[in-house]
Amino acid sequence: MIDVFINITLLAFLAITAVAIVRMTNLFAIIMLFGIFSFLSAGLFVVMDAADVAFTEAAVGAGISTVLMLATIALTKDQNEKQSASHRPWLPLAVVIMTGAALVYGTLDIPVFGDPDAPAQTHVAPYYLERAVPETGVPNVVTSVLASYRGFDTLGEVVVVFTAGIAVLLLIGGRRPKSSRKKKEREGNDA
Amino acid sequence: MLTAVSLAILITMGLALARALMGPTVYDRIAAINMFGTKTVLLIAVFAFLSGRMDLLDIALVYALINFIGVVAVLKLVIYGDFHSSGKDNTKPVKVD
Amino acid sequence: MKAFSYGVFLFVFWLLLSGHFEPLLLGLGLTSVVLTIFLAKRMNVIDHESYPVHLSSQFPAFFVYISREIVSANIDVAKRIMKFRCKSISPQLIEIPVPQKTDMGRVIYANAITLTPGTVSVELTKDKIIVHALTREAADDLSAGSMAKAIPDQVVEK
Amino acid sequence: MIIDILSWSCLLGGGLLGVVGGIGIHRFPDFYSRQHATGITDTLCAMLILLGLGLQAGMSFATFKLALIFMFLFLTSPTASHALANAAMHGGLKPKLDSATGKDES
Repeated sequence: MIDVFINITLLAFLAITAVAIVRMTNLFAIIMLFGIFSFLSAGLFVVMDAADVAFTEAAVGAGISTVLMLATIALTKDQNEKQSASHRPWLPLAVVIMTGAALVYGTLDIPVFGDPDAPAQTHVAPYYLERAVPETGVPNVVTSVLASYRGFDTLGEVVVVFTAGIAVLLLIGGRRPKSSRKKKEREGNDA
Repeated sequence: MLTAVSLAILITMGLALARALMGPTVYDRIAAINMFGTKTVLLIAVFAFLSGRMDLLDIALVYALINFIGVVAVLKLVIYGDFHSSGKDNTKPVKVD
Repeated sequence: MKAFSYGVFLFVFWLLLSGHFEPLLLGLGLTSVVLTIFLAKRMNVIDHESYPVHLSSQFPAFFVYISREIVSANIDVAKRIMKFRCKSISPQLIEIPVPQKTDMGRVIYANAITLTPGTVSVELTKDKIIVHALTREAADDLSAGSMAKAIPDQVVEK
Repeated sequence: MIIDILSWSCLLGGGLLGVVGGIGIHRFPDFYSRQHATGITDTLCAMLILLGLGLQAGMSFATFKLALIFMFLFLTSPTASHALANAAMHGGLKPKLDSATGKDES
């Protein structure tokens, strides 16, 4: 019972934060609120039993992306510049409402949350749940699927991310010594 | 009992969220977000006990760390304007009035 | 030597966090610990500041002291928040001396001041801390300097 | 039984302090005094809740993880608060001080 209540409250907070983000003009405050947004959505993932997604959301959403967005603001240096909208909001509003309606229509076909007869529950999931530990020896089933059963797929993803990282470094590189000093400093703070 | 505690934490989260939305200064917002993060950590810890899934505590742990790193990164940007400077070169000393 | 004890510490830490004892996972954990030590050694960050073993004997007493302070200060501030109608706070900005000799001691002192609600250290320099106190009583308590004596502070020979 | 009562009172006390701190950040007049209200929720509230949960769990890995969260909060929350107050001071935000004193107590 209480987890339903927590769900509803967190979703309400999420909606409030989203509206506030849309209405705000100060980029800095918006990034702060993005942090709250990530915390809330990860809390929702936890309540909905998706511990791994919550882990990723915590590390990427609340941690890395906040720092990256702040770094972008620091590099572009016009934090407080206000820009009036150069177009009328009606066309984007119509597009957004149509997309939202289509998505809501799509959810009608999705099985109920936690339904035991859902395809996700009956197709390959039982195989992984039964065999994962004896076959791979990895205690976390999701990790075993990602790193063992779908190892080549994950390898491909990692190669893509690595290539993107190299490309970014080549484009904006040349700041290595300074950034390593910053890292050392942060660890000094932590200790 | 755990239910009551999670309710109390939710109320506190709501109050902190209100402060983060109202401002008025950017520091108020950061303080409220730091508080919000701490409450999320506690909520996840309480929820782990509520549902009996102790592995959720790992997430609470990661959160406690990320919250701190995020706040320090934000403050570094607020004080120095970028992430590279390290010294007190562009700040003036504080005086007691 | 220090790196080795740090490694043992990290490995016990890893073991307690994971709770798995299969050989494969133990090996992976050991590898990550060794890698961490190697990187930390290369970055030259294993020193008396990041790994303060020399303070460990003083830490329990300090912990008991600071816990008691935190509890009493919390109750005080909570009472002041709940006092409706009358004005219950008298914010102060004061400057107090720092008797500690090491950087570590100074940082612990400033953190202890911040940890007890009612006082927040705003600026820390070599010989003084600027403190924002919620009430005049908290400011006076701090100026009396009883907390400064409880801080672990030990000079290490290099 | 005694442990149950103890942990329940810890949990309830922690939850109560959290709400009080939440009220505090709306009742206090300026940023610096609000910091003290945030301090309540970051220190004793969090510690009591974690302690109460730890008493529920007994000796286990869960208790170790709770202790670890406790340690992280214990180390990081004052650092974050100090950095925040320091940033606000350098940013030129003046605290509202009690005007009745007027004297310097250093």
